Amino acid sequence: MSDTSQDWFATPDAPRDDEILYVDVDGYEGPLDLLLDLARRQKVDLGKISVLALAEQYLGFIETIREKRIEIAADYLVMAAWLAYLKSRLMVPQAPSDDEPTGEMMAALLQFRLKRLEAMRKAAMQLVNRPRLGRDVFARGQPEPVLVERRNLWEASLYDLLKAYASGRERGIPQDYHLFERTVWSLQEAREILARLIGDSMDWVPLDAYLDQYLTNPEQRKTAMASSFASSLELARQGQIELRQTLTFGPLFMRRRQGDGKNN
Amino acid sequence: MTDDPPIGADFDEHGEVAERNLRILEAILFASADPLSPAEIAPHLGEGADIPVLLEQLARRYAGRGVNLVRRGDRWAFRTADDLSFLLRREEKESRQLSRSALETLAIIAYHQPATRAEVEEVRGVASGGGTFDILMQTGWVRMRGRRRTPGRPVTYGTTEAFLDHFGLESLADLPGLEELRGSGLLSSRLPPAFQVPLPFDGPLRDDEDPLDPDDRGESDPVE
Amino acid sequence: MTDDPPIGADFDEHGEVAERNLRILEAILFASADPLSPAEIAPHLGEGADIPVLLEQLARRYAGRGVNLVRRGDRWAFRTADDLSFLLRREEKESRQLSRSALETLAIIAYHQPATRAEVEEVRGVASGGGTFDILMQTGWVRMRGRRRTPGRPVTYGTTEAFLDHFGLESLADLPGLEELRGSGLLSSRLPPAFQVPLPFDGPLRDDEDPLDPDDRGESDPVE
Repeated sequence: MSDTSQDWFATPDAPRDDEILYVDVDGYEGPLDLLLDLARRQKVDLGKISVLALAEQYLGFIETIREKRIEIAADYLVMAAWLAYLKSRLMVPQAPSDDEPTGEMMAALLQFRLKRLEAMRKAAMQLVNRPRLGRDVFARGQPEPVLVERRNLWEASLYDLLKAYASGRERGIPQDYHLFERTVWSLQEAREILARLIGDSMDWVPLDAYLDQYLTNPEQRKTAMASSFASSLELARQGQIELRQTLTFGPLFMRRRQGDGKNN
Repeated sequence: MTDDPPIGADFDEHGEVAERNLRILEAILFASADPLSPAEIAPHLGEGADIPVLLEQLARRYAGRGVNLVRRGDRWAFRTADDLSFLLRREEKESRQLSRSALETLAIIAYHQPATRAEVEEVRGVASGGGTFDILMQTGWVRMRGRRRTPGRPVTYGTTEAFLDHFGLESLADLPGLEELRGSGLLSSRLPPAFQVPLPFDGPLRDDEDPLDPDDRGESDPVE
Repeated sequence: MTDDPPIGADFDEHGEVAERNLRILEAILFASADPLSPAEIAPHLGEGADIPVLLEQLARRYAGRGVNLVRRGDRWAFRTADDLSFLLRREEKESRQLSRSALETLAIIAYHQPATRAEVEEVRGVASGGGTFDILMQTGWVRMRGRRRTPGRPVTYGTTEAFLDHFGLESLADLPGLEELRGSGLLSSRLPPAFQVPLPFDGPLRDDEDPLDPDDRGESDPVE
């Protein structure tokens, strides 16, 4: 509890090697889960964590994984790209004309997402510990066949119907079909990954420049760039995001389109 | 009857314990799948609880109510009061589950409509018994739409308003598409690229569909 | 039949009718393992019976007993009392035990509903295996509600009445910690919570879940 005075600009403690080595990526459900665990190790309120230290630790961890040449899911790499950008925003003073997001805003966004995830975990635990039917609380053990008007004599749920359809269709797929091992990011995947990354960011993020750093395998870099770019065009066409490029071959900025969606 | 059954007499120095035991007894008998004997009840109650007395007391409380505590041999259970037995369901009103093949046929008709029987069988990869279509017509969820203008003039099937109503759909367009079936795990993600889920259509007759004659009972169907 | 419901005093001139209705209500609810809606109960009661009032009255009679009448969404059911769970507790069935990620997904759907898969994934920061949604729908606690009126028209998910029943909630407003979460802005999907923080909602389709136009049967995903 000694480091409650840390703010986002505090010099991060160098992540201790032993700490990092204990972290096993297989044990985490995605980059946010990993970040939350790292944040918990700072042993302070999530509102008071050092985001810079957190970003350093995460990037250090990804570095370790990459040195060991362990395959790591795209989600972790995209988060690394975003954190690298966050780190640069936190460390470089803001030019007045700059309309990229401030480091503070990005740090606040990250804290918000960590708090929200933690709150949902807590809620899940509270839910599961409620007095539950069939475990703590019971219905009549010998229901009697009282005449109750149901809407239909035939019982089937929408889920039953969809399940029947899906399994029926899958049965029709020839057994000898082999899916080739996919080393590409499909457009759908790239789109979903981008949506998770910039989902609630209202500010310009230069994704490609930072993504580039974390995709070391040239093949993967190409497919990730191509798919991300094509997907970003598609998202822009659908009105979900905006794109901006200030100079030729300059970084491509993207952000969620203002006022889209939910209020529409 | 009053809101508070005549328990006043129970509140002697042991009243609170007795009341607590009555609550437990009530809950256990309610939740049990079988009638219970005093010996089966005993482990749940405090030491020295007089179970026969508690049972009699609980039975008195429920006397005259919609549900009674009744004795069957040396076991006890809650039962609907005899004079309300008219509420009990008659045999023929039993609700029924659709068979697996009927459910699958229904789902294929829903997604692929308008679809002929041969088309459904092609998707399923197995012949549907005629009975399956009969049952689906009985449910009121499937209707004959018309006849396909192809050799043999097969009947085309589609879903009804009652189908949408039962499954809580605003329209057929609410049936999830390929991506959603996949996203929700109903379809595996390892599917051939050509795999498609059709867009169901329940509008008016299509160009290749003729209307049914009013007396057309779909006679191509081998089963009446 | 009476217009005024002076049921509070059971022994006035209308007391007998009310008492009979209460007995029938008690019998029907006691007999059913699943919660029942007023509409399902109505046919068994006399014409003009004030079912909400009768339900409240019956609930009061059973308050504090070993078995309580509880509300679950729009339906009502008898359930053993919460505080007796330490005596009645049974081991959870294997099939009912959810993985951590399924439980987390369930909570996110419950607190953020209606929620799309992408929104759940954004909160979790990771792609959900399709199996998670499949499992949650199998439990009967999660259902597909409709489609969101945004590009891509994604399916929206929400919880069911079986969810309320299983977790002992009268309504979504009873979700643990809901007020606190709402107050801290953690139920909004944006930062900062500029507009009204949404509450979880399991009612009929919302404005942004508009049913499709009749001629819009667009597959969800233009990118394929």
